[in-house]
Amino acid sequence: MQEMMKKKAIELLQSGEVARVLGWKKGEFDYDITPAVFESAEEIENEFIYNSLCSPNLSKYLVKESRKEGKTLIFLKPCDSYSLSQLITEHRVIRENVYAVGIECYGKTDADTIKEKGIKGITKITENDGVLNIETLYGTEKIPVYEVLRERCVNCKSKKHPVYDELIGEEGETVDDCERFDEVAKIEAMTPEERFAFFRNELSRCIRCNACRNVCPACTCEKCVFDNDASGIAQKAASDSFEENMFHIIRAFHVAGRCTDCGECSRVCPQNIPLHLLNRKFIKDINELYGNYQAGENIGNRSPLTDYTQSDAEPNIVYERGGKDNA
Amino acid sequence: MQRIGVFVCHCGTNIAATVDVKAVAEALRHEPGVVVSEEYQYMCSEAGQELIKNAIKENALTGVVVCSCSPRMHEATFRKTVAAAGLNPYMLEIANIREQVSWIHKNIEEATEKAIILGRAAIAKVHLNAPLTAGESPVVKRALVIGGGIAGIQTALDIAEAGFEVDIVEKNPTIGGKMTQLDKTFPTLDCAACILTPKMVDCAQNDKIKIYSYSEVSEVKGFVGNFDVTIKRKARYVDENKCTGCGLCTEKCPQKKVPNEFNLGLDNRRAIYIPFAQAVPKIATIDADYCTMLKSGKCGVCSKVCTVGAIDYKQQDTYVNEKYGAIVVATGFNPIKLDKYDEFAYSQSADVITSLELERLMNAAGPNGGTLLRPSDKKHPHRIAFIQCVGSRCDDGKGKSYCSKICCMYTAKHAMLIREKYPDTEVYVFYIDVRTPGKNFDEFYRRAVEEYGVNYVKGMVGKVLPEPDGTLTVRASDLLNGQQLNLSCDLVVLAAAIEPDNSARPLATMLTASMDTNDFFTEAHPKLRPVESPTAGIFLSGACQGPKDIPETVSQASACAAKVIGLLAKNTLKGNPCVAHSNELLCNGCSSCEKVCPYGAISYSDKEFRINGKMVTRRVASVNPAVCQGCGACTVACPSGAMDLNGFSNSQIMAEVDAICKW
Amino acid sequence: MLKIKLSKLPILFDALSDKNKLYIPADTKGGARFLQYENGMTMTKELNTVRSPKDLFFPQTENLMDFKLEGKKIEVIDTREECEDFVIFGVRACDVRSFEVLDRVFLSEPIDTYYKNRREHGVIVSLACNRPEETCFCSTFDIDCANPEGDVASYICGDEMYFEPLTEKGSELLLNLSCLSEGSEAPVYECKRNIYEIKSKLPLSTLSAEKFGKNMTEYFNSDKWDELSEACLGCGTCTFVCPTCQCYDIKDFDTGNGIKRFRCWDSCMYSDFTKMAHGNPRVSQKERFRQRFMHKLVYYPMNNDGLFSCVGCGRCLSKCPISMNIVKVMKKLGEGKDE
Amino acid sequence: MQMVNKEFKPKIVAFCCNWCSYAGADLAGTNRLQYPAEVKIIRVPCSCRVNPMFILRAFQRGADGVIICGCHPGDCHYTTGNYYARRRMTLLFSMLDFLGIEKERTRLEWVSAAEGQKFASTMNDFVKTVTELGENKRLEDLRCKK
Repeated sequence: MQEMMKKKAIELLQSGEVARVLGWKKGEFDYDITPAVFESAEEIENEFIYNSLCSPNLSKYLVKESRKEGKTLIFLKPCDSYSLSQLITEHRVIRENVYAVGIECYGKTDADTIKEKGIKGITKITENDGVLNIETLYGTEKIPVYEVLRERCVNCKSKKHPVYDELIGEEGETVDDCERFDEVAKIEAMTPEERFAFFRNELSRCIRCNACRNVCPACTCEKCVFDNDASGIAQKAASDSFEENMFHIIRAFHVAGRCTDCGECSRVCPQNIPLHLLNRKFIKDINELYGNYQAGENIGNRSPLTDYTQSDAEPNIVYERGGKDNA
Repeated sequence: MQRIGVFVCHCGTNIAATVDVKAVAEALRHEPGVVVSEEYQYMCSEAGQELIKNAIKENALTGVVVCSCSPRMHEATFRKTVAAAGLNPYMLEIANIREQVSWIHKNIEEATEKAIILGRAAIAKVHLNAPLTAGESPVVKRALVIGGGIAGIQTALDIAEAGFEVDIVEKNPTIGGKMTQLDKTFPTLDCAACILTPKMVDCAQNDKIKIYSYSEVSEVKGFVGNFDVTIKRKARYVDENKCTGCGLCTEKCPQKKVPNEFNLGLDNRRAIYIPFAQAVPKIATIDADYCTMLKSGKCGVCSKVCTVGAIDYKQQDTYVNEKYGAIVVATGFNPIKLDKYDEFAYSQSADVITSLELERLMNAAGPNGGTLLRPSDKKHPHRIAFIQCVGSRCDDGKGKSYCSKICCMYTAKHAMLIREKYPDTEVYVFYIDVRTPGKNFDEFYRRAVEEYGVNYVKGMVGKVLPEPDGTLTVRASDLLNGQQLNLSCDLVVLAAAIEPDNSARPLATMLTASMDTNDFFTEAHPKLRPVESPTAGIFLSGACQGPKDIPETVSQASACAAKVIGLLAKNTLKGNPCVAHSNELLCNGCSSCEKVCPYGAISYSDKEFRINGKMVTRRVASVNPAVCQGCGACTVACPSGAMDLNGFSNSQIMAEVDAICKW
Repeated sequence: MLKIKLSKLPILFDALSDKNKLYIPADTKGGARFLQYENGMTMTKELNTVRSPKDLFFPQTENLMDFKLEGKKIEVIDTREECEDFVIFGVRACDVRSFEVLDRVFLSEPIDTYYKNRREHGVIVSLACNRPEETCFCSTFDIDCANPEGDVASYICGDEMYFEPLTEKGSELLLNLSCLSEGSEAPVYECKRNIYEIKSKLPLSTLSAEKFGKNMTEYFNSDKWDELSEACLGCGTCTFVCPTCQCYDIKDFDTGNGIKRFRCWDSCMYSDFTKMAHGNPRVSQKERFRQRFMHKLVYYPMNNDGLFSCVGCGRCLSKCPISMNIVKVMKKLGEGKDE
Repeated sequence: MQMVNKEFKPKIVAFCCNWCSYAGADLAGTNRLQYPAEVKIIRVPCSCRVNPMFILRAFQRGADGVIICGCHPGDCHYTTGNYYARRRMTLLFSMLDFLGIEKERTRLEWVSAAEGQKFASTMNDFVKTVTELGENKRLEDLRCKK
């Protein structure tokens, strides 16, 4: 796979079809892969990498890159392709300046997920036939990739690419029996007290580093309301329970109907807050109340929050459904 | 920092009886920014207003808060007052301490406390008020009417009558619309052509009216008072200026097998044709789908016979650009297609026809010269069944959920006319309900039943079965007598539901005028603004807004004209300054706001900005203040807060929230 | 040298927390973190906490003063209180060094009294790193994770923990703790030997900071910053997990009844960092990114006798969402430079 | 169920659209229909002007309940505003509920200009509900406490 991608990238760079290539670059330890812009065949030969550790979603970088002279080649995993499609819909990425190459993906892992298994002091990771061979300061471990997949990959929603110019590998299908809403449903079934306690525990860890927002392909505002002193709600403090609630509710609301559920927010959170649950809650509600809707599925789709029907549910549906009552 | 004056009104005892107005004035005097705080018996009185004006001048106030009755009552009054003292009228806020305080609370302490809080909220808001000026835009004194049926004709004539220029765009070769195809009209039974054709001729002869026939609107830009419209003039291959309408070509054309749409395909016409004798304009048109010359380059008969040389096989579509101050939509209706109603055998038997087809069959200019004969064997029908509500009032998804409104009456008319002309013919009408609300309508229906002996059967028809002997068996239930009927008929007439013309939807998109789920245009208010679209400058005439009969259509058409005249009579339009505006430096160009704008007031353009010393091109939204009505839907759709609303800005509303919550 | 069985640690914690507030690194859902000790809490097995212990001297958000508003009257309220004594237990060598970095900023004139107040009341019990990880590079900055500094140094040797007071404050802390008993130097020596052995195998053990702390203009103008910063998201993760980042912002929060003037951590990665009336002197992410590393590797050591403001704890290595970090920056910038 | 505190007076913010609900509130006043003074109305042009930020802001500043009133669906002065408001508020309320914040603290009601009675009874009912819930503790900002 990696070799085919390198070949394609070099071919298109050399033919002048594209001016640069967005891909992943090797790091210090095999796992610390960085998104990178490659401008020469040499760089690609030496530094380009693609494997089960290439987690970052590159699509957001196109907001900047697609405004540069010449085309940008981007490699897209299926979920990244949804993000790109949504970005094109919102005119944030200039489609004509993008050469999108869809690549197949069987799920990604990363250092955090591996380390959660108690594997520490990693010095080398190699991958063979879906099994990771991990050398550490304290011994060698073998672990199949599927055992260390991130949640978003375990509950992969689709292996399809809504937008691409070319595919490397097989085009997949949407995953119909995806269980991504199970966790949301589980929380919905709790009592309000339990839900409050659950989210207090999660959100109180927030350090307002803004990584979730800054990595989010739906959060591409030129200036975020929370950074804009003139908005009246700019905030930096992470002192009080309210600030985190406000930030995360409003952020989830702003991306509601636009979030493609790529899961980057939860991946980057240094405090392991399952932020995707908020976005998924909105997606689940939208599906249940307004019909199934997958942001990014088609370019030009109208987000459910900029749409309506006369017979939409009234908000009191919230009072009537879900959750246990106060016992 | 603003210099704010607070003026607390007693409203006689209306407020003062339950609110300690002196305490309110005293408490508000200590709010930051307040430099004067007074109370008075009646602030809205001459003397009260004088007090405000003097205070503004003496204290160099920059903002005013009046604690009084509802702003819906006296906001306009006090805006004028502050304006008279040289303040911008939008530097005023009103705290409603009558309707929201004194009139609903009994406890003086509680009421006074609430009045103070509402006063603080108004002060907090006025701190953030900015002077607003309503923009003005000129009005192009010309109207466009889209659709040349009776609705469009009436509107155009009325507008022209008032002295304004008006253009009619009609997609067909002639104006006149559906009414030209009708035989007689209810409830007076006068002939449609007799009352319509004079109006068509009036249009043609009125020098204020210009008719673009065989034309369509292809692009609409601009906004109320200043629309820029592109009209596509479809090639008719006949020079309009030369053709005299003599009709020689239409007689000589060798292509005779073209279904005649005017008679709904019940007979044929030539490839070059004039739809009917009274067509306006009376100009021939070549049907490119059938013309041998246009298709194969061999023929040219019409060109040879034309004495004025009007035939031009090389004609192309042309585009005309015009500016208009107002646009009237009069796109009308069509009967629905009946291909989903096989139970009535419409597609299987030539003798199952629609009511409109019946109109043609009975019309003197129709295929049978006015004699009612069955289409299949040209025999006189002895028993006719009318089936009502075919596709109307349906909740099965096949038809329309609404009542088509006109069918009950025209069916009574048909039944009556048939019984009068052919007393030996039995007429049955199968109905769900008979709906006859209208002047002389019920009387008309009762005459059909009582004088003309039409058999009305309450019950729906389950099936129409074509029999080998050429008759049609109508299977129906007679609900009132509780029995099943098997009626052998010679002709079955279906009252097909009507729906908006299919050109309406794309037009609505061009006009950014909203539509309901049935593709009828929505009115600005269902009761109080029935002939205006919510989109400023777009008006609705006739059945494009909902099913209507002729009298209703004509009255709406005239009402619509009155609204258009009212607009065109103005030289400039003064906008509402409380409109949305986009902070271009914050705008992402994502189009969310545009999608929720009911008025199409938001547009996008690529603009260059100098950001950190570099020139950057960005797609940004801008709001046309002449079109925006200030609802604020866009402000919430905008994640970056680039969209804000004058007079109700995010920070103003949050300041009110803060003030209310802090006590 | 004093010692205690690991299984008896709770007794020590209870004794310490009787007298002072005690903070120990404990596990949470978001990784290990210094938490105030409560009976029953156990120490994490993780090498280090996600957030550094600097929070305890320099909290993320801290109220500086209040203004009470009533009508047009404004009253200023001093909200400062004398800090209680507290103990931070289990601080790694790298983090201990970070306090020195912070001290040089906050305790130089003009002294930051808020910081000083906490710093004076804190006792640091450090802990040697038996199992350093690949992200560790404290030795680059001459920090010895086998010989941590602090008021008391501690070592885990087998099933025992050893304590060595290094300062007066430290000796005082260990006085009269009956759960501790005398122990010999040997196990500690063995423990250190093991640590050195692993340290030598650490992938970053050869990383050198020799080339930094000088050549300011050259590094500032390096053409490598573009490439290094291109993927940076501009989030504050690296700065907020960093034990030495000390930038803060002061803001007023309008409570409706008055103003709370607070300071909170700022991040040089943020677009509004050092924003002034005229705008921001660092207009692009590249410049903000460069600021962070120039500060750690060049400006700070130039102003502080060669002391780097990085301690090699490796937090940013494991937490950066796009895996860009100071090690990559040092290697890239140092390319082709001999010394 | 917590004990109803007799002394507790909730703070209620009511956002009312200018064309229907604000007029409905005026009518309630004209007809002298009583509802508790705890309700304070903020006039907005349309229910679609209500930003979720305003609602959270109100809770932050100490509100115990927030109610949004607009024209009945189909009657919006701006044709479609309340349809957008309905979707936004439905999703927002659902999210607050998901976070364990008492769902009874937020409400959306349609009140026409003719429904003074409905306005008053809605407010009476809402104040009663919120009073029973007690003080808003789950979305408060301690800094804003007096």
